[in-house]
Amino acid sequence: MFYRETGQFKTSYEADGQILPIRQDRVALLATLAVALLALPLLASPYMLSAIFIPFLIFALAALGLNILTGYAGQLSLGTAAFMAVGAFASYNFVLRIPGIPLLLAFVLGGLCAAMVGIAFGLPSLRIRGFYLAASTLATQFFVVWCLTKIGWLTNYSSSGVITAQKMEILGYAFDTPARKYVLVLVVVALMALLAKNLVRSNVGRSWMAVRDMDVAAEVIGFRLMRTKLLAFAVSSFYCGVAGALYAYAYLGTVEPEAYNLDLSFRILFMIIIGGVGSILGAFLGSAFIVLLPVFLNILAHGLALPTSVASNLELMVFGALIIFFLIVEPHGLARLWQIGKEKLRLWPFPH
Amino acid sequence: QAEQFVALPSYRVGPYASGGSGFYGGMIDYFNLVNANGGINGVKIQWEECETEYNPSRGIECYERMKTKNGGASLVEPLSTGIAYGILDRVAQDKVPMTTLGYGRSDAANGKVFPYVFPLITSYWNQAAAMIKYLGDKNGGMDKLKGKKIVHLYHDSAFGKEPLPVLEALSKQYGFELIKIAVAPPGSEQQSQWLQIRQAKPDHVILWGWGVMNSVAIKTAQRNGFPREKMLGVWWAGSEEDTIAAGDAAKGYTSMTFNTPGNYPVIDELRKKVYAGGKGNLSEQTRIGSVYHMRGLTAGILWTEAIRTAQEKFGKGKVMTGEQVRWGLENMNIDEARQKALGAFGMFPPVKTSCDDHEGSGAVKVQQWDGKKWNAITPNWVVGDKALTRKLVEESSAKYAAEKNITAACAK
Amino acid sequence: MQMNEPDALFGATRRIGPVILDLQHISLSFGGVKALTDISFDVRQHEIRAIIGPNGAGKSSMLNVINGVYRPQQGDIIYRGEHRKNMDCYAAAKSGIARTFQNIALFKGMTVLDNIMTGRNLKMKSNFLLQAIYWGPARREEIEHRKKAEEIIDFLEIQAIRKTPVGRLPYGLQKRVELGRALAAEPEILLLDEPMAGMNVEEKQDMCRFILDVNDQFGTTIVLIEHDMGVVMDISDRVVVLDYGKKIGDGTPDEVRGNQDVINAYLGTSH
Amino acid sequence: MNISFFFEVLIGGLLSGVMYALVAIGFVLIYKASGVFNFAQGAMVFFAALTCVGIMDKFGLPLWLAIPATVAAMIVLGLAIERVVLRPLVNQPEITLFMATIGLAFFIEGLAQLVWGAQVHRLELPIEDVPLQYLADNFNIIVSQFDVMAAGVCGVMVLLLSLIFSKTKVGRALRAVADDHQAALAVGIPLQRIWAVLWAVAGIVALVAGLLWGARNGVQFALTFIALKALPVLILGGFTSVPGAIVGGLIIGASEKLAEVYIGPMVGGGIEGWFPYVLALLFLLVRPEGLFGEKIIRRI
Amino acid sequence: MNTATATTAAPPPYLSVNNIEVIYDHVILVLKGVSLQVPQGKIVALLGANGAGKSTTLKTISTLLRGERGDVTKGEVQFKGERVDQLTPNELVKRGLSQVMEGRHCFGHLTIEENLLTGAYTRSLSRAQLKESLDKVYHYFPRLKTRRTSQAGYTSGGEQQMCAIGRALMAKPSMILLDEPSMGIAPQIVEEIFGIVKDLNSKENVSFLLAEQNTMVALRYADFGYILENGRVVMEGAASDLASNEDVKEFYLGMSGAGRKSFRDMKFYRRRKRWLA
Ligand SMILES: Nc1ncnc2c1ncn2[C@@H]1O[C@H](COP(=O)(O)OP(=O)(O)OP(=O)(O)O)[C@@H](O)[C@H]1O
Ligand SMILES: Nc1ncnc2c1ncn2[C@@H]1O[C@H](COP(=O)(O)OP(=O)(O)OP(=O)(O)O)[C@@H](O)[C@H]1O
Ligand SMILES: [Mg+2]
Ligand SMILES: [Mg+2]
Repeated sequence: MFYRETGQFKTSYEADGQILPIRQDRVALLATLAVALLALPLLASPYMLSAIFIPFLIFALAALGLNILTGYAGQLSLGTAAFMAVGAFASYNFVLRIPGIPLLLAFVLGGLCAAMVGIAFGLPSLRIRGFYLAASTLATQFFVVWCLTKIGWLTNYSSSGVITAQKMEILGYAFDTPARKYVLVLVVVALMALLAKNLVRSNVGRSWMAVRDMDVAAEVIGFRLMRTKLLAFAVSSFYCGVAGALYAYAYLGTVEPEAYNLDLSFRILFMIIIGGVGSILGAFLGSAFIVLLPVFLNILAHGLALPTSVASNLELMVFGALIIFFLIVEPHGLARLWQIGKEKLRLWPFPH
Repeated sequence: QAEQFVALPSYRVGPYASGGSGFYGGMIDYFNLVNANGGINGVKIQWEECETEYNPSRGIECYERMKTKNGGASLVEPLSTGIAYGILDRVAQDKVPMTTLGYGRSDAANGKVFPYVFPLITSYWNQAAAMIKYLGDKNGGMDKLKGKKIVHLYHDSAFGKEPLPVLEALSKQYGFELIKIAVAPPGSEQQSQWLQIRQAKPDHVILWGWGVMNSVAIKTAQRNGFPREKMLGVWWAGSEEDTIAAGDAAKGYTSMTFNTPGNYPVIDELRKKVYAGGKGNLSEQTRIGSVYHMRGLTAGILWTEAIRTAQEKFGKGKVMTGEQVRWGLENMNIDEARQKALGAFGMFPPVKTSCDDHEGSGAVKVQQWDGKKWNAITPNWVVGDKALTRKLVEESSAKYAAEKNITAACAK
Repeated sequence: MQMNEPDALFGATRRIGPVILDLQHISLSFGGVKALTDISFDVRQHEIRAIIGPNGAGKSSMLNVINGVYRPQQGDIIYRGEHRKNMDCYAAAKSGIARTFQNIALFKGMTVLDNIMTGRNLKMKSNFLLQAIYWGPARREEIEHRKKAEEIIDFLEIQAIRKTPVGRLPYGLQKRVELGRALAAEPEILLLDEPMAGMNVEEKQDMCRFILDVNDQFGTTIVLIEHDMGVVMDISDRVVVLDYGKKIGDGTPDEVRGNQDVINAYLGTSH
Repeated sequence: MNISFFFEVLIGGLLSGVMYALVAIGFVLIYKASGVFNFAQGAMVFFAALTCVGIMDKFGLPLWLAIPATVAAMIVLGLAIERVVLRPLVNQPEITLFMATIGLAFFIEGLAQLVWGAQVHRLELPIEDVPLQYLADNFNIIVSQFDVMAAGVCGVMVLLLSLIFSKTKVGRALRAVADDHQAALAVGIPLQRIWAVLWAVAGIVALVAGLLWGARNGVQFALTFIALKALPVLILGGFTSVPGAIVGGLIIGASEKLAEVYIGPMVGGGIEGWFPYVLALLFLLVRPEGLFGEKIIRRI
Repeated sequence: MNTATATTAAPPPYLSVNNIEVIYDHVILVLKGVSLQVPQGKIVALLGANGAGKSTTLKTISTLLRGERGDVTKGEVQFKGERVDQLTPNELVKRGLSQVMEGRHCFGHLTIEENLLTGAYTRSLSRAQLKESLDKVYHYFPRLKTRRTSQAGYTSGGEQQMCAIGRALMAKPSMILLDEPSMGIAPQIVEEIFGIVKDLNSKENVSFLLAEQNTMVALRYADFGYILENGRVVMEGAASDLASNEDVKEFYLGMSGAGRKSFRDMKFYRRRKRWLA
């Protein structure tokens, strides 16, 4: 009974087109944001901030990027980490080689570099579809990491190909504590999530979904496949690129190209599938799931006092089993579960 | 009673589980032994493991979770380059000393720039230098290297590229031809590389490999008729895991190591006091004394010695803080006499650290696989051109300091 | 739009204009299969032109040729006086040809409203950066087009399912949504491929009314494929009959009904 | 250019390609049967090989007894997967099924190491991995006799499976299933049983691949990675074709080796990681469904 | 109609659906207690507007609902006196119950002939018997024969519909669920299809449950009819009774008192009068 939209009538299309048409949702979101931005940096422990919230947000951003490509535009990609790597290494080089460049600008430029790589590797998607395309995107993954290890200039000729992210400073203000880093990441991610939400609910988003659902029909209606797909690749890679830069700057610090390996690509993919393909909220839920579950299982296994090798393997098995379980319960991911939950609440206490 | 808490972000699943379980098993076994013997001046060691899956992101989470536990972790060893990089800045901030035994940044040997990082015993650069030294000796003197062909067959990643500056400099100095051949990770297929090697007819092949790449290299060498005796692996290519997987092909294969294979009183004691009581960490007792296990034991010894050293300065029988342990790590002196007392004489080279030298040794041995086990084939510890590596350390750490705005200075 | 008011309809007069689309000697084959053989016919402005014929006669293929999904091996298409060898999808859409499909081709993951909005994409001008910020022109544009889409939704009486993902709708409603999507483009020519398949009489009546109203109200030219002879004979101005890829009849409904070839090939004796 | 060296590289590549094909066939089987891209194939290869040596080590059984025992284990695994994972996911989007196989991969990997431990094992097959003396002496070309045997095994398997698919009604039913789960159910194809059988067969194929690769590289976790080598083979040959897997394997194997030897040195080497993928990608631009894959029908 | 067995006593229901309730996606309640019976050897028509739940009812019977995330939360289905709602579709087909799904669902990559052959999957037939069955289908649908080697994905809509019906016939069922068989089919073929239905019904005693929008034809051929509205049965009766019912005439047959009205003359949108809701 407490989740009702009764009495809330939309008097204009503008109101109806809002991101969250129901007042309760709006209030809840704003409250969450306020807590995340104001309370958490003060209250949460540095551990929570630097080991949970920061990676959670960064991965959510990358998942958002992948979701644009896979969830909205329907192009399954296994090369997310490569785009992240491009973003990170490009940002590093911008900061290194253009003295005094504002950090955020470097991130944006890094993202743009990733977008360009994305466009280049997106070109084949005009002809190749489905799993054929997915497997082909591995080319991106391996090629980009290979380039980063081979081309010394990109890593400033460091002997081992490792880069060290420069200090984060914006307008003279150093983002060096977990809380500060967290706030920076949060603001970037929240803003970019908003932009993404805007995109997917406007014509661009519809063009992506149309191409995803039925590309021939989309063409007949007047969407141009090439432009639409490449734009999806570009925007998605941009998001991943920025996420990759944040991953390097706000999380890892010192990075080798290997940090952006296939494993990472897969983790991001899990996030969107567990969270919900084609849902902005899903990227966040999925990221939370993938970041938190292993930690949770790990703590649980400790509590059971199992021998560590048994515990570790059990952890992995439970993780795999849970993925399957969630897919069976709801193939459309946590975001859909959430939605169904709300629909049920709306009907509650009457079953139907 | 207070206990000295240390953090073990370990990995026991996934591709590197075999190494991880041996190494951390060794560390834990040693801690159990120390505790069974009454601890370090009465202070027991308390540890916690956290599964990282060798994944930097999870490793960082583990580190962050453990670092504040039980009054704060005073030591950490991730045994993974990626994780070590990920917590490199953090350990300095949190004042939790990190050891990286035989991996990680070679330039971290400079304690002025990396006060909290300890690439103990030997780094990649010193190893590479020692390899060339060994090959020179084997050929009858460094001058005999002139005109020889040495293949550097390497894992195409940061790890494999790390020794290149040293090898290149030495190749110039001694006039041998260095042929670099990369193997795309993970390296489960190397036919083309070995055909290239066969074509080049080198005198030696340095195998700078990791994981499955090693056994495949050995196997493929056999398939192509390349003598295993001419192969010299890094210490990450010199464990039972590498040779057993390669089967009979591995007979005669040589590799570097910083542990002399063999039996030691400390291992006997371990069997008696730990394994006999069912508290052993390895599930298969056959692996006791294996390369990874012994490397773990070594790490355990170094840690306890560092804590002991710190206690001597800051108060015996007290729990040391991370800062204090750091001091201990920086002022260790495990000479032969101390090794004897520990029942580990010759198990690893003598270690003497200082602010300038967080590595403390740089000496290694060469071992050979006889089909069943490893045997040391250099009676003495081999040390390469340390002046050269020192120069590289200085240069590289200076660059890092510049990028990070660090003023190099010894910590107090 | 007040099409629900009958008075508005009585007043409208239908004026058939000049030829707007002329197809000349179109031949199309797939490998060995000859889908269309030398077919010529024209479509006049404002008229309702039906294409009928037995299954596999090539009706859908004909529509696909008109809007550029298939490229005929031979023949000419003259659209609004312009000669072309073949159309391409985008150009066709751009120049005002919209269509519905026999096997519903809605975007299954999207809501009814979004599906209809996609029909307006060619009319939307703001670039993606503006859309990302969703401020100023982009927002105004979105709202303006939303209004149009809502008009269509009202017109087709599908208000209640506005926010339902189309994949969940029953077949008949999906057909209606598809019509809505085509209408949203405000097309000059509307190609309808069996819009009434899977509907009962009552729903067909509604659909006919929609089609007639669109035709009256906007002067939209309509090319219609339908197997329900009642519908075809009642609402079309002229009918083309195809059989095995050949044209076997062309004319007013009455002419076609009387054509012996057509009776043999398609209508059978019962009509 | 040295001609005999060229041939050596070529032959070595072709034989490696056969080894890739061995893994690719497992993928094809599953894809054919359900349109699922089975990410767990690598894990199954690992699981099979590890179970086999595990049985030998723990119970001291000889190889010829361990193999049937492992076959039984793989069959049980196949049945369990069908019952627990696939049956509830009938008619779901491909990406969901794909994801489920990823979860499965984790589960199997954890299970394998939980049961058999994490250490590396050796596996000796009766045939040794040494050069064929005859060729080495007379032509100075080195070809391992092990590879020749592997090629033989692979050939037999391809032949057998192709026959099953082309000559039985099951083959046709499988293609039907891959097209449309619902319709396949509606005509009475016993989806569940077919899936169970196919996964069991894929498990046995994984065992063969696991034994051969395990004998070559040691039985260790890294066996799961060879799936990455099989993917380009798969996209080049077409996801749905068993002969495609072997042809794709030969092409990929030969060209990747030639590229590494002749192009690699120019760009710093190590190109084997991405070269096959780029090659397959370029190839797909010409034929988007691979060499022998079913043409993707896009029609409205 | 099978006159030999026709007696005044109602034959035991061959297929009976008892009070089923179906929910899609855990929240969308679609069937709200539907009950219906199909006696052996009869043709029963299921009528109703778009979205009434006809297809859902048929899918519930054939247990194909599971694949669409639908759940049967209440009620049961009996076929030949046996409860079948827990069986797999394969077992149902073996027991003689086949479904032709709405929207064709041909196997796009298989040729028409291969599509038909998969239809006989559950029967183990000799080559000759198979050929015979095929010929029978080709006899019913000559158009299919000319297209037999084309991939179904590339055939026309009507051809696919014929293929789907033919495929179900290949299983030689004793009861067929037909979902909108006439959709997209040219008029004289529609007649033929219903002719086939009648033919199978009278010659081979096959029972039919057909969901059909072409009410006129459906009621002409059926023995009995149910009208579904919003997931409930709102009317049932002998086909002839339904055909003469004024409401049915008005809404489903498009006839007012004065006979059939031209589609062009419909000046109003229907203000739907409903029995319920
Ligand atoms: N997979 C599904 N998920 C959610 N809702 C569904 C699904 N399939 C059908 N529905 C809903 O169930 C209701 C009944 O659908 P059904 O397809 O059974 O109708 P129908 O009577 O066959 O209509 P039509 O004549 O148009 O085929 C519809 O309101 C539809 O929205
Ligand atoms: N893309 C294609 N590839 C191969 N054959 C095709 C293709 N499209 C259509 N055909 C064939 O061309 C013929 C005409 O098909 P079309 O779809 O135009 O028929 P139709 O008149 O619309 O029939 P229906 O009333 O059954 O929909 C059919 O025999 C069909 O098999
Ligand atoms: Mg058609
Ligand atoms: Mg229906």
